[in-house]
Amino acid sequence: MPAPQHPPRPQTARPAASAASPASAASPASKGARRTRRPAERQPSLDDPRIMLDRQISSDLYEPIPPYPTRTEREAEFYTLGDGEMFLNVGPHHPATHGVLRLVLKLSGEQIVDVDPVLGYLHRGVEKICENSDYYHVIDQVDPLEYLSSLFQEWPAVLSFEKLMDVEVPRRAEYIRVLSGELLRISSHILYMGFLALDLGGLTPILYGFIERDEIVEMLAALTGARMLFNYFRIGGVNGDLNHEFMSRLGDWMSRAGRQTEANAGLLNENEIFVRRMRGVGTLDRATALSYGVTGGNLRASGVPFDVRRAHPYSIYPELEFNIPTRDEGDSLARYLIRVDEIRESLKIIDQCLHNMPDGPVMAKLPRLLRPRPGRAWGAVEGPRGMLGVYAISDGSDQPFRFRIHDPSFVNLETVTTLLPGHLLADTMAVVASLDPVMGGIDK
Amino acid sequence: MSFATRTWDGMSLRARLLAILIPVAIVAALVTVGAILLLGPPFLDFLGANMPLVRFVVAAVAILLLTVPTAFILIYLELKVIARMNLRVGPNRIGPWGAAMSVIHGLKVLSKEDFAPTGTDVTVFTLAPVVTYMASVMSLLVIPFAPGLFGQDFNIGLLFFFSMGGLTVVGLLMAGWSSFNKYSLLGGLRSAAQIISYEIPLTLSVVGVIILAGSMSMNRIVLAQSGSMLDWFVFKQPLAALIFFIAATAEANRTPFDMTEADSEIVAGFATEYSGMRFGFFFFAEYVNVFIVSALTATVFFGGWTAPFNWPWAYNLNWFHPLSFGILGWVLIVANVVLVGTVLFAIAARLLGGREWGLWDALGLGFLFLLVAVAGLVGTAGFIAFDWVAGIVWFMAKTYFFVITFVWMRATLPRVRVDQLMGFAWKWLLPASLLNLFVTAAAVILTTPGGAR
Amino acid sequence: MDRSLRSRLEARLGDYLRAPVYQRNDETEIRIDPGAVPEVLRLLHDSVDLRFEILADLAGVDTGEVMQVVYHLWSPMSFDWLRIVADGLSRDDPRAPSATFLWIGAEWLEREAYDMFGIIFEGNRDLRRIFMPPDYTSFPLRKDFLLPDDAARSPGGGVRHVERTHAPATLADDPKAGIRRAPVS
Amino acid sequence: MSFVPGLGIAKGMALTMRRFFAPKATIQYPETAPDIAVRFRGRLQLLYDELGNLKCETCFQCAAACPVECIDMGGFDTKGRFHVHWGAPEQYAERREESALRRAGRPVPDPAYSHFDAIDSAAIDGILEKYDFDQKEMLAILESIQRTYGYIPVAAVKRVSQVSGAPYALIYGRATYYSHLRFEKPHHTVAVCRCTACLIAGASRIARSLGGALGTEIGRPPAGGVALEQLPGHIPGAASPLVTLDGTPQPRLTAAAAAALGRTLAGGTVA
Repeated sequence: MPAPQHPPRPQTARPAASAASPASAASPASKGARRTRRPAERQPSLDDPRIMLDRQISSDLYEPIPPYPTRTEREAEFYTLGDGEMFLNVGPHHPATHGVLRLVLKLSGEQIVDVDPVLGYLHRGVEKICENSDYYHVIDQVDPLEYLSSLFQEWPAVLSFEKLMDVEVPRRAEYIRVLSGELLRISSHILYMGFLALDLGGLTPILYGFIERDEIVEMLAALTGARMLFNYFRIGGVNGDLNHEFMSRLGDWMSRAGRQTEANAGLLNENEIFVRRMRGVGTLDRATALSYGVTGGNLRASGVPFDVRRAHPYSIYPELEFNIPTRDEGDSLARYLIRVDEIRESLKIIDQCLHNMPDGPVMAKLPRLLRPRPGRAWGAVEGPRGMLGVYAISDGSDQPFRFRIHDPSFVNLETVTTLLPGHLLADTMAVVASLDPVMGGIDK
Repeated sequence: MSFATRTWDGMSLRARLLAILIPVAIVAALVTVGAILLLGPPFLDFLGANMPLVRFVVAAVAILLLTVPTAFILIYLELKVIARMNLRVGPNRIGPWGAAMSVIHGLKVLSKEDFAPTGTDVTVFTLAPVVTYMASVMSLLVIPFAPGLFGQDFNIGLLFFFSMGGLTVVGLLMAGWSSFNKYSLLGGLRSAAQIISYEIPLTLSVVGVIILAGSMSMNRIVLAQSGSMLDWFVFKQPLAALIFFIAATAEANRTPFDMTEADSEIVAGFATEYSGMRFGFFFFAEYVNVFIVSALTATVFFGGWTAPFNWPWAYNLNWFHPLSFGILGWVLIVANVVLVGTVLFAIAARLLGGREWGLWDALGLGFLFLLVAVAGLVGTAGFIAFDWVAGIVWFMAKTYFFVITFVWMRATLPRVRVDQLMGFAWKWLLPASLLNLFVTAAAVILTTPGGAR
Repeated sequence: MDRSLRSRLEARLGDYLRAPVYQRNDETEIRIDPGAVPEVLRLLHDSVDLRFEILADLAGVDTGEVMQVVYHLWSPMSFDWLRIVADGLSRDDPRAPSATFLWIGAEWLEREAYDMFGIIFEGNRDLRRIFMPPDYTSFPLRKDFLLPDDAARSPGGGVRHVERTHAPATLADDPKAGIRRAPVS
Repeated sequence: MSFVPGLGIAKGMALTMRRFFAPKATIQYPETAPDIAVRFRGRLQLLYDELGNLKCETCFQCAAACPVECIDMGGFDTKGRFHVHWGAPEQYAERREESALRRAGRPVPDPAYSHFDAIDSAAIDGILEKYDFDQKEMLAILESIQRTYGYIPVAAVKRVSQVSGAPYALIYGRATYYSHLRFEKPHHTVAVCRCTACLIAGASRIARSLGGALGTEIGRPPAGGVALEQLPGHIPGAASPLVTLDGTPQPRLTAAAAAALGRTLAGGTVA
């Protein structure tokens, strides 16, 4: 089969300035035809911050929010103001948007009429980078995506690569993966409770949360060597075996974990102001949740008991017995209570992992240069925020041909467009915090 | 180059300073002496003539000077208490136990540039903090700190207080509207709605007390509660006290109701565009508000400067004639006390502290303990002798108790939503305060003999 | 490997399948024409014995010669993941019917596929760029994407060695030409 | 939610007041050092083996692989020369204003000092232009640099990495890989033209004798400071067995005369 003869590049509408290069972009792509092109002189793009400075500050300082003509009907419908309505930019630099999320709210008074989330402020092109890096490097690239629980982002990548390479993971490695994963799930949920309370105005829960999380993260640092971006899972196992320091810290933490979490949760569960702010706010009914493809705690709060650990068991979850907390109200309070129950479940899982942890190797035998068979594989895992999926296509080389990452917060955040209209400005914080979006995973 | 410039260039900085300051000091001294000699007597007559005006001016100046340290103390108190409740330690690096933290805050805010961003209409923008700060400071004028010690005893004291409370709303609205920022606009409008709708239950709840005390003058109210703890109005008007406390939290924009500066929703509310000393004024105004509201709660419901129990036996320090020792005597006493005290305390420190205290450290520590001991001694003597000292102590104790409760609520409670805030005020507090008013009035009419006519 | 799922799929979608049902590990893959996407999804979602009600993922794929849209579905009736590959979209003007009629959540997934590959989904109400700045012209994840074209125009353009102006234009003379790559079907 | 409205809030307040008196979680950092796990990989430090010599051998793998190009290092290479290679950042030398360096706490290079001798880079730009700044032609570029300068000066490699944008580590790796590329300036360069005319006239015999005299061959690193090279092209109008010494063509050389020339050049060491 001759090397794929590449058809000429589609004529993308490029501003005239950069077409000054001698060889036009659509030159016949004969092999070896060298493109001698000078870098096109810089034509300032609308995104360039310097544009704002030299543009003369006109008398009518107010400028419509999208500085370009609207392109789709939804955009046109959103960016036309009714009487008494105004646009309010919540983000990307705002105390309560988890990371760099920008919500353009159309407000009439304090009532939200419509929401248009704008994403991309944290887009690093991880999928493109992964296509140019080998299989070890990809695991490293995937960590900063869902930075609050990066082990869960490594897990689907490793699962899909193991399916591509048909690798058998030793049982001890599976147990260690579940153990460290569940620990990280607890720390992520604790932070969730803290941020939720912070967005509603409470100062103390976030600090109790960080104290608790710090203990867990120190423990994982003893095991994996890192506090946040672990790079600990490998294709066919994990990087290092359990060591004494990790076990002692874990034992000491487990002894008072239950009591600590109950006290912290108690501060919020019965607090009338907190409950009044959360009950009945941002109600996501079962049908809408399913049609949005929402997964994780937000879906289970709307009455659908879908948890990848039970719905599509992977690793050793079939052998562990734990139940899936489900509620039917589907409002922010239900989402919060689901997370509190999940912490209790995870504690049970960690107990079981510790009790029947098998011996044996922690890493399968693999050649140093990983070249999986050409083919496709999909690995999915239940993260703290929902189902994390990776769709890897390999072309037989040591670099993935296509590395697609599905992040639960991406679709969870999408429900904001139906949940918010009708509520007040203050509810934006309650609803967004209860959905628990992590912008790293959303913007990839 | 004349002789002067040559020497001037040659002089060091310190020398130059002296060369300037000494003549200025001499001239100033001469002028003051001349003024006292020439203008003295007519000035004193003038003062004598219109004493109330002088009293008002002195009181206003005293209060202005009082608020800044109070705000500092409150800021430091809040930092430490909230930190302690968050299982943190709070500021402990600047000054002993972080005490200079709020002073540093003040200096930092002073040194920051306060500019008016484009689009704001500058006059209203600059005046807003002045109005807010002035309003909250002026309401201190009315509060009786001690039996003789109060700014101005209007007979409409409480009314003056609430009108000043209303004035802060004008300041917040001016700030919100003029800073050309949607968040500030929302913050300003929220503050207007909140304070107005909580002003009514606040005032109504106090009317019960006014009926009982028979007058609106704060002094009279406190005197009405003199005697033991049982005479305090909080026991006569429990519902009014509760309503007053809740409405007061909303008045001071404190935690469950801090909608105007809800940092997680509308960034910093009305104060988003402010920086530098303008923001400093808002910041201080908030803490002075907390102090005033707790002072008012203490005065109206918890008997201001009255002691919770009346001392059964009379006591006074008439047997002590301080002047009999004369100046020389006093000098000797002070010298001895200082020397002996420091040495004693140093030895004590060395004995208890063990090895780590060197000689000089021990002496320093000894002197510190001596100061504390003397202050305590003099304080108790004053407490026993002068009723206004006792009054201040009790007043400050009760006020700071309420300040700590406000800080405690800020550490624990989340924020209420705006519509819940409004609903609570109109649907719950207002009817409750009306009911309380009705019951009190009925009780007064029934109990006073022949009062029904 | 869910044998019964294969039989049920062949029974329900017999004439839509372009290739035999491919099953490996715990995934089942079927290939259909882009045109048939609405009927196939409707059938999979509504028929009683299939009931694929959760859209796990919607991804664009550029295989060098042809564009594909890949749907991953989950159903309570089968323990396999179902992968539907809508194959054969042309590279110059990739068009595919939108899945928003069944799953509203597909709107953003399709916006991302459009933003990254330029695949136009008919029926998506809000098909605009989701990650890239609005005035970005080319599509980053396409195999023939040349970063300098756009990096040169961006404020920080041409800085990183990945963005050097003289990167190869064609897939053939890839700087890592030495790597043996099998064609991806 | 208990039925008494204020109870939940009261319980919360009670908890905070209890925590007011509880022991605090703050670690006073400078006074008490945090206990970092043994396996903690966050420490950026050079590792030493038990004998105390450095494990890192400046192979620049990490500098080349770092996605954000934040690794810069320097080290001694096998020939004992200290090369301060800044790895990726060096290629944007022209963007490294002094203020950025000073802010980053890095030593600001004093333009006067250059730990490698400066060269005029006009020739290099010409060479790069000819090869169209292309990474894959790096070997040809390096060879042409060696032809023009007689050796590959470090400044030249920096210039190439700066202009073409290829990572310095890559160029340095390739330069040291090939034996015929050399970093030191040879005292003399003897170039033998091996075009067909000269070969007929006996150029290969001359080359062999010269090689024997100098102890090296064409394409081998120079021994004793005299480099034996192949002339790229026949200088038009010169005699057929063309041998140039440092660029100047020698009169009609026979094998024996060439051997004598070689010996004299090598300072008699070879004999």
